[in-house]
Amino acid sequence: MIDLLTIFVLAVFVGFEVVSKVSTILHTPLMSGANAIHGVILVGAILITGNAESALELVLGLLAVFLATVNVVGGFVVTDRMLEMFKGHKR
Amino acid sequence: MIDLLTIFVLAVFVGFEVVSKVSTILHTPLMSGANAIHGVILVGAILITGNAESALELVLGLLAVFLATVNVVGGFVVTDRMLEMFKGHKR
Amino acid sequence: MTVQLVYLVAALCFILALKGLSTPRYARAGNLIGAFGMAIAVVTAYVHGAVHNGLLILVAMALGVVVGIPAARSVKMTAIPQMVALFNGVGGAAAALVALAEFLAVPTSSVLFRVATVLTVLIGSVSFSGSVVTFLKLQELMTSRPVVLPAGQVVSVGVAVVSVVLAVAVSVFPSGFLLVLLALAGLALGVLFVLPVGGADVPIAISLLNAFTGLAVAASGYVLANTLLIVAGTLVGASGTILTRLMAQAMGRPLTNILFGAFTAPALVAVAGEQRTVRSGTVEDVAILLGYAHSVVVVPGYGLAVAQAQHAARELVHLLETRGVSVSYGIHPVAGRMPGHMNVLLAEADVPYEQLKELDDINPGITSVDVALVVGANDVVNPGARDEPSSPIYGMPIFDVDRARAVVFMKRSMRPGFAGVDNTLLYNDKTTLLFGDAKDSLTKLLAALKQL
Amino acid sequence: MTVQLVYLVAALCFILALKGLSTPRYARAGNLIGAFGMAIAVVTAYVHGAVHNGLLILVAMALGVVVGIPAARSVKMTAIPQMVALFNGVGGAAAALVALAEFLAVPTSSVLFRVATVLTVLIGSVSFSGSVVTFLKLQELMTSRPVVLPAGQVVSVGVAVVSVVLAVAVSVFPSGFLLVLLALAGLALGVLFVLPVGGADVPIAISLLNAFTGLAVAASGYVLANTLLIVAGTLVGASGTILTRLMAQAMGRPLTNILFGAFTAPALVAVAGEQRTVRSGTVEDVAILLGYAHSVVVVPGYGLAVAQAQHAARELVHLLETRGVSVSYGIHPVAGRMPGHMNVLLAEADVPYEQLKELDDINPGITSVDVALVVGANDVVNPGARDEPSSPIYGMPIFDVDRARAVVFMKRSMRPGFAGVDNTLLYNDKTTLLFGDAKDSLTKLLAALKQL
Amino acid sequence: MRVGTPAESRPAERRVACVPETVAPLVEAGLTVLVQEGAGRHAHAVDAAYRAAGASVVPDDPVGDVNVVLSVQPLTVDQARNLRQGDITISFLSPATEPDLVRLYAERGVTSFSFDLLPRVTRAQSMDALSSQALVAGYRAVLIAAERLPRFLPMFTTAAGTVPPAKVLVLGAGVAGLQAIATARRLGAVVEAYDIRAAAAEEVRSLGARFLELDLEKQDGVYASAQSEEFLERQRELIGERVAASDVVITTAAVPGRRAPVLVTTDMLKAMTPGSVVVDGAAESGGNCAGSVPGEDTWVGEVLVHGALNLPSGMPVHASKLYARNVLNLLKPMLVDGAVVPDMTDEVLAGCCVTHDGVVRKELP
Amino acid sequence: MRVGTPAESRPAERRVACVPETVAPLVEAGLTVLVQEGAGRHAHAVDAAYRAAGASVVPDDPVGDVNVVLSVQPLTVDQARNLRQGDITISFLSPATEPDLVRLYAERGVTSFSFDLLPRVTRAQSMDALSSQALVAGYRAVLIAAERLPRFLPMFTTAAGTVPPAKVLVLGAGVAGLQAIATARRLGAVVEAYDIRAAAAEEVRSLGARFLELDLEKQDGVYASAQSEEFLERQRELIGERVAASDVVITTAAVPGRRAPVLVTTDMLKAMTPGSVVVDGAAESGGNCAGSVPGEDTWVGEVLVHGALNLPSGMPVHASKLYARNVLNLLKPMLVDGAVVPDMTDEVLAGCCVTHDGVVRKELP
Ligand SMILES: NC(=O)c1ccc[n+]([C@@H]2O[C@H](COP(=O)([O-])OP(=O)(O)OC[C@H]3O[C@@H](n4cnc5c(N)ncnc54)[C@H](OP(=O)(O)O)[C@@H]3O)[C@@H](O)[C@H]2O)c1
Ligand SMILES: NC(=O)c1ccc[n+]([C@@H]2O[C@H](COP(=O)([O-])OP(=O)(O)OC[C@H]3O[C@@H](n4cnc5c(N)ncnc54)[C@H](OP(=O)(O)O)[C@@H]3O)[C@@H](O)[C@H]2O)c1
Ligand SMILES: NC(=O)c1ccc[n+]([C@@H]2O[C@H](COP(=O)([O-])OP(=O)(O)OC[C@H]3O[C@@H](n4cnc5c(N)ncnc54)[C@H](O)[C@@H]3O)[C@@H](O)[C@H]2O)c1
Ligand SMILES: NC(=O)c1ccc[n+]([C@@H]2O[C@H](COP(=O)([O-])OP(=O)(O)OC[C@H]3O[C@@H](n4cnc5c(N)ncnc54)[C@H](O)[C@@H]3O)[C@@H](O)[C@H]2O)c1
Repeated sequence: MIDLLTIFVLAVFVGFEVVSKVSTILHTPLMSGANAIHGVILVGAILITGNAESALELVLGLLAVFLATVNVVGGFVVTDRMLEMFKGHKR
Repeated sequence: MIDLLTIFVLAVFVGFEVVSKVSTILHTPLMSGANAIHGVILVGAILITGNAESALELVLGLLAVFLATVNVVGGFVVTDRMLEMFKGHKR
Repeated sequence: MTVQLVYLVAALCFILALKGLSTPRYARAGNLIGAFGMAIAVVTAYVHGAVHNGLLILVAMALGVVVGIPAARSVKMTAIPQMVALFNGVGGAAAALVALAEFLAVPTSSVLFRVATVLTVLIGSVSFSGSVVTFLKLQELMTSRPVVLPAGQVVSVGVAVVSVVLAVAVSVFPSGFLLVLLALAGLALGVLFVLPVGGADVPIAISLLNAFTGLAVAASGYVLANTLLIVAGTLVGASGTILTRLMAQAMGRPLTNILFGAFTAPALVAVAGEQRTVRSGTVEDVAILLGYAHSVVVVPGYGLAVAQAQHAARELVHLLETRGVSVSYGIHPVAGRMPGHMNVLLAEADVPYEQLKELDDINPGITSVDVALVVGANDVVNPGARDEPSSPIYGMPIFDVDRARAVVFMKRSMRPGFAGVDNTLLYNDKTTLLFGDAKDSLTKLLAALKQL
Repeated sequence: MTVQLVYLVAALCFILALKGLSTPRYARAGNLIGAFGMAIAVVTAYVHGAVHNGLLILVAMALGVVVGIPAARSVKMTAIPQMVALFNGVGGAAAALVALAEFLAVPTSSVLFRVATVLTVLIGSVSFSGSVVTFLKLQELMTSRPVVLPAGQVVSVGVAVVSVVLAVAVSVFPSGFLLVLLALAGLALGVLFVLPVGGADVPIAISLLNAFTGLAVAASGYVLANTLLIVAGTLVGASGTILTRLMAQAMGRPLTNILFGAFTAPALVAVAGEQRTVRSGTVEDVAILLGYAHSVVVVPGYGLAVAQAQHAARELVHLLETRGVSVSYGIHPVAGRMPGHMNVLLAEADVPYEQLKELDDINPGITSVDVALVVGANDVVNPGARDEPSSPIYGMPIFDVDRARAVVFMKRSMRPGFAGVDNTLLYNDKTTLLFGDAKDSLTKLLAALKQL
Repeated sequence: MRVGTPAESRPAERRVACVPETVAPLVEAGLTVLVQEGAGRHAHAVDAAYRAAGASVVPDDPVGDVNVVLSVQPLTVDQARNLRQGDITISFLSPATEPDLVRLYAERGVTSFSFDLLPRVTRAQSMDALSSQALVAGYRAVLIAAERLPRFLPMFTTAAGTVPPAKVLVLGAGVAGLQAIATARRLGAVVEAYDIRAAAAEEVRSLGARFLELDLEKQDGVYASAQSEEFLERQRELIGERVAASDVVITTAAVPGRRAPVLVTTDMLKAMTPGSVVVDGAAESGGNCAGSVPGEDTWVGEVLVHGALNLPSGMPVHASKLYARNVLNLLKPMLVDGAVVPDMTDEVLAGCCVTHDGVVRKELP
Repeated sequence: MRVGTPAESRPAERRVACVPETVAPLVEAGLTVLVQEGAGRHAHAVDAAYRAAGASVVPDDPVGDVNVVLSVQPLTVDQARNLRQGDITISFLSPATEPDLVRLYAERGVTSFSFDLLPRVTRAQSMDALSSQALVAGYRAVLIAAERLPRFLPMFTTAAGTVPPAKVLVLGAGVAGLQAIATARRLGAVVEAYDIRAAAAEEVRSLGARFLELDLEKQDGVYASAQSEEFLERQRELIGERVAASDVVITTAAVPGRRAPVLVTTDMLKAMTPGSVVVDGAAESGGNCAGSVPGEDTWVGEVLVHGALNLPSGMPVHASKLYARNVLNLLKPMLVDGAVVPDMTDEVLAGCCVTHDGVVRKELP
């Protein structure tokens, strides 16, 4: 428990620090990238569904898997498109 | 075990990030401050000594306590003195 | 153990992804690393955790891919923010569903577990419904104006209180029904939270909801005792919070205005009717506007002289040129207070004569100028001189900077220029005001540009 | 649980401490927060963990305080680096002792545990002996020159191999005797590591040893299964590593030179004898030199004109002035290639006449000038004109910048000036060369100064 | 309709009211343009160039032959006698100094416009010949001073010692004064300036010069109004010390329609460093400096006083070019179908119209 | 020993070899200093100031009365006749143009030093009167051109249209040429320059001007050496087009001891814009520009050619101050116990010594 808390605290710091110097121009891509990352709930959804015992659980789990997948693939693809735009700019 | 590893990895990141933008002028104080912090081995030394069973352990532990204390108090005090010097600079 | 190690590697990938995404140079690589981390995590989870229902899961994932990729591919560049909002929303929903399902599976575990569940469900639902509303707003399926309901504040506070009560209740007495009620309350809260947020602030709200989803995922990590979810969710939560603050700062908006959008009416939103509003930007905004422009025209005026900012202007132009921006100076015949005032100053700063352009050089191509940077000029860019026969300065030729793609105005206040005439350009949508002494502003701008 | 929470808070304090210490504004507060965190951690450890020997521990700690505080208080500012080295060394020793003691107490635990123990002991001893040697060097109790032992490389490699073998051995067959041997090998390794490091590089070596100690502490955290030690040790290890790299960069030294000091001879060390060496610095070095000076004299010459660096020079001076540095220009009667060359240029850059000083204004007070910044001048600061009757320029009055506290030379190469005469000032100990076009260098310097 | 430009006949006038560049637009507008032979001589505008631009070059004075006369200086009384009812003249013309000419214009029903009276509103800036010529005057005043000064203006540090920068004092910071400040600064002098208008302080500083703050009331408005003799006395007292400390003094103080205020007295001149130079830009309207004679260098002790006489005329090419553009810009709104038809309800034209339809529209002394 | 300064008697010379500031150090060194009444008149150095500095002001020419004579121009033959064995003179003195005077000096056993021959070594820079006076000449050349040009030098964007910056071409970028470049740039002109010395290109650019790269060999060394007529012909061909494109040409090309090369021909002048101005800084040594007459303004078609005559003399206060310092710096190493004793083994003194002990030490024509 305390280890998880420690992990949480450290992750908060890493999250803060990593992002704190971002240039304004990257705000939106960064937001979108982070958005894709929280799609990791897909892992949770798979685990839940993989162990579902009732039908309700299964339905909820499958819905979660579907939604999380949309989040993940959509998120990474959109972010990449945005960044392509940047690459296109001269210099 | 894996939690400790996670903690380790996250701590590495925090350590990297927190320091990565330091201005040259603070190199020495930062080094000295970090030096004081690793004096936290004092905690370990106390725990060991507090549970020492053999005389050898006790001697080693007490020596460790002594040395770690020097590290801690000396480290923080020296750092503070250095920073005072900075404060003294006009502007 | 191996599974855990893979998760750890995935978490590492996510950290590196965020790190990459914060520097222009590595942004793309960062995104790819993130995707890689996600891939190995998902595969591992599937291989190791999909004990039952493996096929169904695959189908659900395939469906997700089929929906997600084309949506992300086909969306217009301008519609990306609402797309991000939508993806964020479904992520939140997924988190809430996961917690709900787990709760149904193991309803009678410890209080801590239930607290985590409650948090996941609540935050997940807020995030979902809030995101959907922002999507509707940005897609203009509903008004993008702030919607202030009658008694909106009272309702919001009410729903918030209900949510808290429900949350505490579920934590103490595990009950599926209450949990569903809580989810509904969360959905309402999300809607109420976003409704009063107006046009320009919506992206900030999205960012905040994004951070919320991160927290929901982290909480679900506790529910499932899964370190990866905890780390990744926390990362997103923390970085999203910081990012939200940065975005609010960059737009010059106090974050509280947005956070408590439901309770306080936003401060600077364009209100229809009489009172005209101006948009004042930050030095960073302007730096980006300039730094990523292709062509810039600098229009100096008397304020440049008063501020003795000629050297600073020259440096700025020089820096922009080294970035590949094409820049020229628009020298108006009566800029300043004596004939040739600008010439004298710019010659002193050693600006090459070739960069000095006149009305006839600039105006014909002005519509393809990305940014017109007006440095302490006023009358010489006042569209009233062109459009309003009643204006005392009607008939003076001006630089038509109102026809450029964007205008940045550097002056100290809203005071008019020599002619004492109000300048409608200050209230134009395209215009960003940078208040302060021109030399100060230019110096700061220079520093900001170097950071880009 | 409460104990763990306190440790978590302490860890948090340490993170904040490092964060604070990296910005001038919060550095002091950071240090205090660190001390606070340490205090609560130690008190908790004592209350909770000093089951036996409480009094003895108190006495040992009291002794530590009695030794540590006066030492830290009384040390001269100039001797601080060696003091830090010493504190670092005792920290390393403490870590090694803790691991040793724990090993003696529980010799037969898992391999992982033994690996951690071995690492703690090895790194701790290296750190201890290495720190002691750096202390001796800086305190000039031994030569501060790099000491290259005959066959030093072979010996170093040998000891390193022995250490690795011992480490593996102890990990596999727990043996107190072997562990002590390992500690001895570590001590030898530390000495061998630091001996070949020369004068200017010693601080970098200290920083690296500091990071080592951090790692030793982290490893001891595994040994004791104590999260606080892991977190704090890792923090110091990681930040120390980065810091070491930054320091090496700031001094323009490749880190490998220092890391493998035992194996490669350092590159730029002043060798006694015939060949004269020059010291070329980085823009950052010079920025610090200037930024923290009280008085600076800028001596421009023909190179300023060639580079057309007059505007850049003016900006630099302006920036220094806003930092509170008092700056003037030393205008030599024959600087440049025509009478009044510097006047023309500096007037163009709008340098106020009052800042232009002549030989008689500067030379009498030159010894109290902190930095003389020579921008593309050469003959006009050549001490040969004053000191060497055989020199073709003997008899020309010069700026006696060799008598200033420090000299920074900006030029592109080692080529002489108009008179074609070599300039001994370039080889002076006080002189830092900044090679490159004067305008480039000044622009970079400006950027670096703004970072300070 | 016919537009004509005579060769200037008043003394010391080397400018011309119409240059080849401004002929073309008039011809395009359907007017016939006549230019007297050699009118552009000093301005290096040769007859051939006028012809190339579409003008007819005529051997004699075209006045009387044309409907609109463009000139720099006011016409002579002789020329005016040749004008007919409805003819238009455009030139500088100060009613206060030319009352007879003005009366003659009115008698003959001539419509006369004077640049001296052009309202200084935003729209009229492109017609503002006072400004364009003052620009030239301010620039030339400094060149004249620098040429006569036995010292350097800029600072030089040389092997033979250091020469300090010259100190230049500019009194009156209108258009000419500001340009003088800018030019002196360009040449490296240390410049300070004074004006009684409140807005001048910021304007002076906006050129990087020092504004001399005197303990005197300031005036608002575009033009200075006449000052009382006590005021001027106080001003002279306060200025004295700064004049003595200067190597060059350039005066351009003026009050429209009045004698220029005397700001520099003989005593002040005597207190200046030997070899100093004063350029009195207001010499023609009475002089800001005691003893200045228009067009002449006068030694007062060891100080040289140059009385300016028609400074813009000393740089005829560009002065003419700017003036001719001002003329063209004034004419433009009057051009209607190949004719010149002034709209007397236009505030700008009304403001600078001296006589129209037999009426003298401004006060005469 | 006695040191004396006569009033300059050659025409067009307004400088003086000794100013009150340089009297004091000589008096302190134990010398008696005599200055002829009114010698500093043009340089605004009044007799009283000389007296205050410790000099005796004498009504008549002190030559013959003193051991050391300081002057700007070479003495006249009449003055030289009054000199005695061992007397010392310091002045400009070109053996090539004054062979008679030099022979007379030698006959009378006079030791004469000439600034024209001073070696240009580092140590001698503070004595280098050629440099100090060329500084003045370059500055004045631009002022003279600007004063005569009927156009602006700087660019102006005004309500009456835009005036482009003037184009200035400087030929010969020695000390005077470089200063001319700097001054013209200060006034806002667009400047380009040419010189045959290889080092000049960088020097010109170091002043922010454009260097005209011509397809001609470059020369090394401090001074230019004489060029063949073919070379000059090629040079003129290449330069022609740039001259035509310029509003102002300033020439300062010289080869020590030779006639100045002719760089600008009448044809080139005719191709220039009407109203352009050429200042020929080398007019006295034959002229870089065809048809220039020292001290006169000549019109060649519509182009004005000013032949410079003793440019430094036009700014006597500072020119004298710098010259007098050069003189003092040359004297300083000779001062031994209140006497002036030149050490002929000193390379600088030996280099600029024309006659000594009855011997003419330089070639005469
Ligand atoms: N060129 C001539 O010959 C001449 C002669 C006389 C009059 N005029 C008239 O002057 C006007 C010239 O137009 P313009 O656009 O150059 O000037 P302007 O219309 O007078 O506007 C100047 C602007 O600069 C701002 N400003 C003043 N000091 C500043 C500082 N230190 N930093 C930043 N901004 C500063 C002022 O706004 P804040 O106060 O809000 O900062 C003001 O709005 C025209 O109306 C023209 O007719 C021209
Ligand atoms: N003032 C006069 O009237 C006059 C006239 C003629 C001769 N001189 C002589 O000129 C000399 C003047 O002394 P000084 O100290 O000014 O000049 P200097 O001795 O000629 O030295 C100039 C230095 O600037 C450096 N430099 C050249 N271009 C540069 C660039 N773009 N960026 C950075 N550095 C650059 C050169 O070194 P790198 O090549 O290594 O960069 C050179 O060592 C004296 O010897 C004087 O006697 C003076
Ligand atoms: N259209 C426009 O907006 C426009 C165009 C050009 C000029 N102007 C304005 O016109 C005004 C002056 O123009 P001008 O140069 O023709 O003026 P001017 O020639 O009439 O007078 C010159 C200056 O002398 C000053 N002066 C008068 N008495 C003085 C005294 N006793 N001491 C010191 N100074 C004294 C005046 O204040 C004025 O600045 C300025 O305010 C200028 O900004 C306006
Ligand atoms: N002590 C010193 O170190 C010192 C001091 C002052 C000057 N100098 C050097 O003396 C040199 C010139 O001095 P100066 O001004 O007395 O020279 P100068 O008066 O003899 O000649 C002026 C210039 O004319 C140039 N010239 C000759 N023929 C030309 C041609 N056909 N076309 C174009 N240009 C031509 C010469 O190269 C020279 O630069 C420079 O190299 C300068 O650096 C050295």
